[in-house]
Amino acid sequence: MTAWNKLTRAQIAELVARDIPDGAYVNLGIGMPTLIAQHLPADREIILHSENGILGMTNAPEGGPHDPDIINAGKEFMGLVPGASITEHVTSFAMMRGGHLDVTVLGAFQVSRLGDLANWDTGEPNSIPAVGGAMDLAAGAKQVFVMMEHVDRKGAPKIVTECTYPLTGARVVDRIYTDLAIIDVPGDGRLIVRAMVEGLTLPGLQKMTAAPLTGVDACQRIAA
Amino acid sequence: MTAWNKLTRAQIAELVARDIPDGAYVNLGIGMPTLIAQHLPADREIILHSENGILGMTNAPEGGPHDPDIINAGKEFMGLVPGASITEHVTSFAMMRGGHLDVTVLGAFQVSRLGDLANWDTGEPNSIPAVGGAMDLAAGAKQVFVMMEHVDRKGAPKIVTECTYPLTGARVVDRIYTDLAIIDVPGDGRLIVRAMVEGLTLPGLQKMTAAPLTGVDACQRIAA
Amino acid sequence: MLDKTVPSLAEAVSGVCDGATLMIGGFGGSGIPTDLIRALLDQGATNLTIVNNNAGNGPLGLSELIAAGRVRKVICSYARSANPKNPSSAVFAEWYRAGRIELECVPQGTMADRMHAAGAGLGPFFTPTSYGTPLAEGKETRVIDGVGYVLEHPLPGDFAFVKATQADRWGNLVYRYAQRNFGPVMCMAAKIAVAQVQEIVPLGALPPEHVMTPGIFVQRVVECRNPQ
Amino acid sequence: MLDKTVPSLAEAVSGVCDGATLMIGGFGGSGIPTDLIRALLDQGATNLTIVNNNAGNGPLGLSELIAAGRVRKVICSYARSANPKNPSSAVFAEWYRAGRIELECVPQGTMADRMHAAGAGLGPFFTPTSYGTPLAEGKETRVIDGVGYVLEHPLPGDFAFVKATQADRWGNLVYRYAQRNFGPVMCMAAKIAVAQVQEIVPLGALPPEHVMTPGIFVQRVVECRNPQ
Repeated sequence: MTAWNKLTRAQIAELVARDIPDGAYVNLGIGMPTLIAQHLPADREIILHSENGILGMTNAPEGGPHDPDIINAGKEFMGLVPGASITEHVTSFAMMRGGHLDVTVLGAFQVSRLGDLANWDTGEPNSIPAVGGAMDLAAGAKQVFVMMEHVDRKGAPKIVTECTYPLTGARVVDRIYTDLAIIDVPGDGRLIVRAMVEGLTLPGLQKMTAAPLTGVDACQRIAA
Repeated sequence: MTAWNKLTRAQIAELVARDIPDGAYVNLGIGMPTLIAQHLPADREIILHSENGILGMTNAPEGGPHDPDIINAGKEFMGLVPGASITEHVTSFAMMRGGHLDVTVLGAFQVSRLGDLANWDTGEPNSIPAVGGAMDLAAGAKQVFVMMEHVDRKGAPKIVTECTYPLTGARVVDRIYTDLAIIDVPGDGRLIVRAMVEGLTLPGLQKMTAAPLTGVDACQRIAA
Repeated sequence: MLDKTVPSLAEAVSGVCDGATLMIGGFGGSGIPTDLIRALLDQGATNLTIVNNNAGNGPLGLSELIAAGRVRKVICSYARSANPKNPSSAVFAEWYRAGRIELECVPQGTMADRMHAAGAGLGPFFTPTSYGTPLAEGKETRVIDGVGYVLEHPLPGDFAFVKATQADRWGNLVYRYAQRNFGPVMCMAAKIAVAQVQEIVPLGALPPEHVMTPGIFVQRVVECRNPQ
Repeated sequence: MLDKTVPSLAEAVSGVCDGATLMIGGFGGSGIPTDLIRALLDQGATNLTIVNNNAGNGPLGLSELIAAGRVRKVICSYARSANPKNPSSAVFAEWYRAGRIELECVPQGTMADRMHAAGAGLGPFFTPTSYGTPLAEGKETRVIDGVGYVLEHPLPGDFAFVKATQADRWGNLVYRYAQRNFGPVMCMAAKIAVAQVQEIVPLGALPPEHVMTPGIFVQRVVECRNPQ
C-alpha cells in the first residue's frame, strides 16, 4: 500500500487551469487537455483557440442544439463566446506558430529532461503517422504545458533522459502536469519539482521518473 | 512632314481595351494604363484589381460623392461594382504574384527584345527608388502588356536590345502597345509587329526602334 | 458576361484527369464537399493524389474514393481518427497497411502554408515546424539566430473541391463559421477551384467586405441545396 | 477580464522606445493612423525605423515625424508621390537627398509577405519578385524549375499603428473597404499592435465571421471619434 494517491484527470485539469492567467489565449490539445475547458476559473476571461480557425470557443450547450460548423480540433461540437472570431487555416496557424498563443496544453507519450516532446507517433511498425497541428503548436506557443500520466500503462516512466519515440518538437516543453507532480522544464537539463501529491517523497517520485529530478524547498503539496 | 500620325493616349487605351477578353481579371498600372478603364467595351465584364485589396473597381461617379476608403493604386477615388470584394495586402498580392490576374498593363521606360521591363527607376543619381507593386505584377500576371510612347521625349527609342535602366523584371513583357504600333514579344528575341498606324512603314518604325523588328503579312493598319 | 455557375455536379467535376492532384476542403464534418467527391466517383478519374486534412472522415466521400481504388496517394496531417466515438480513416488504414496507398504526413500548418505559397506564387519557405523531428528527415534545414528551420516547398493543386454557404456567379464565396478552414487557401492553390454551395445569390448580394474567398480564386460554382 | 482599450492616445503610444521598429498602416489616404502618429510626436521616441507603404503621404503624420528628425530609416515600397495632384513624401525626399535618412526600398508584395512570415513564425522565403533586378543585389537567389527566386527575410515590428473602424475590448477589428490594406498583416507582425478606431463596440457586437483582425493580434485599442 502506498502513502499517496494519484490525481484524477479532473484534478490535473484543475491544476493546469489554476495556472492559466486571466486574458490568456490558449489552445488545448486533443484528449486529456480538453478537460481543462471545464475547470477554467469563472472569474477569468480565457480565450480558447482551435486550429480550425475558431478563437473564443466554449463548450456546447448540454443536449444541443449543436451547430455542425462550430467544432473543435477533436471534432466535438462547441459554442462561441461573445468576442469570438473565425479565420481560415493560414491565419489560424499563424496564431499557433507565430508565438501569439500564451499557452498550449498537450498530451504526451514522453518528455525529455531538455524539454523534447514526443506525442504524435509511437513509432510502432503498424502505426499510421498522424501529426495534425501538434508540431506547429510545439514550435510556436509562448508556453508549452504537458498534461499526462506520470507513468504509462505498463508503469514505465514517461519523463525520460531522451525520448525513444519520434519527436514532435525539440526543447519545447516548459512545464509538465502529471497525476503525481508538477515539474518545471527550464531547458538546462534540470527537472524542477514544483509540487507533488501528499504523501509522496522526492525519492519516491524519482523511482517513477527516468531522468534526474531537482527538488525545491518550496515544493507544494497537492491533496489528491 | 510624315505620312502618318501618332495615336493619342485615348486611342492606345482603346486598342488595349479591345484586346482584353470578357471575364478577364485585370490590373491597370499607375499612369497611362489607368485610361484603359474608360475604354473597356460595355458588353464585357472585365474585373479591375487594385493592389490595395479591391477587386471589382469602377470609376467613381463624376463630381462625387467620393468614399475616402475606395481608392486605386494611384490614390484616385473609385467606385465598387456589384460582385466586388475587399481583401488585405497579403491576399491582394497573392492575386498578383500567383498568376491569378489574366492581364496587367504597365507603363515603361524601356522594354528589351527579350521582354525585360524597366519602369520603376530611371537610375538617375537624384532619383528616389520607388517600386510599389510593379515587380510583383511583372513577376506574376499571366500576361504583361506594356502601354507607352514608342520613343521618349528626346526621340530616343524605348524598345531596345538591352535595357539601360534598372529592371522591373526579366523576360516578363508579352505585348507592347505604343502610339505607333502593337508589337508581340514572344521571348525568343523577336519583336513581331502585329499592327502599325496607317502610312507608317516597317523600315520607318524600325528607325524609331533600337532592336530588330519582325514584320508579318497580316500586319494590321490602325487609323490614327 | 462572367458566369462561373455550372448546372450540375457532373459538370462541376468534369476535366479532372487521371493522375491529378485534388485538394479537398473540410475539417471534421465541416466544409467537406461530399457531393463533389461523390460526383467524382461517377466521373471516373483515378490514380489521384488527394490533399486533405484527414484521410477520410466517416464512410462517405473520400473513404469511398479510396475504397474504389482511385487514390494513389494522400497528403494529409492526420490520417487517424481523432474522435473514438466516430472512427474515421478506416478504409485508408486498411489500404495503407496493405501497401496499396501512399501517405505523405505533413504538419497541418505546413500544409496550409505550402498551399499558400503555391497560390501566392512564392517559392519554398523555411518553417520551424518539424525541425529536429522525423518529418524533417531528408529535407534542407538551416539554423538562423539559433532557431532551426526546415525548407518546405509549395503545394499546388490541379483541382480544389470546397464547400461554402453562398456564392455569386463571379465565384465570390462566403463560408459559415468553421466551414471556412482550408477553403480559401485551397481555392488559391489550385488551377481549377470548384465550390459546392448551399445557395447561389445574385451578383452584388454579398457585401464586398464580407467575401471570404474572392471570385478570382474560384473557377466553378455549383448549387447543392440538400448536401449529403 | 481582458480589456485592451486605453483611454487616451498618449497611453496608446506609450512604451515606444528609441530605436524601435514601428509599422504604420495605410495606403493612400485610407487607413492611416494619423492620430497615433501625432501622439508619438508628443511622446518623443526617436531613431525610429518606420515600415509603411510610402514615406509620408501629405503633410501630416509620418512627414511630421520625419521633419522632426525622429526617423532613422524608412522601409517602404514607394517613397515618391504617385499622384501629381497630391505630392507626398516631399519631406522625406529632402531628408533623403541630404543623406539624413536611410531608405530600404522593398517591392510591395514582398513587404507584405515579409511581415506575414514574421507574424506567422516562419523563417525566410523565396519569391520570384525582384529576381534579376537591382533590388535582388546581394541577396541569396535560387533557380527552381527554371524560375529564379530571391530569398527574403521576415520583417517583425516592435509596434504597429493601424486604423480601423470598429473594435471591441478584446481587440477584434473591422475595417471599412480598402482601409484594411496592411492592417491585418502589421498587427500580426508587431509585438504590440495599437489600433485607433472610430468606435469601440461592446464585446459580442462584431459578428465572429466578419472580424478582419482577430483580437489575438492586437494589444491596444483607442477610440478616436474625430480622426485627423
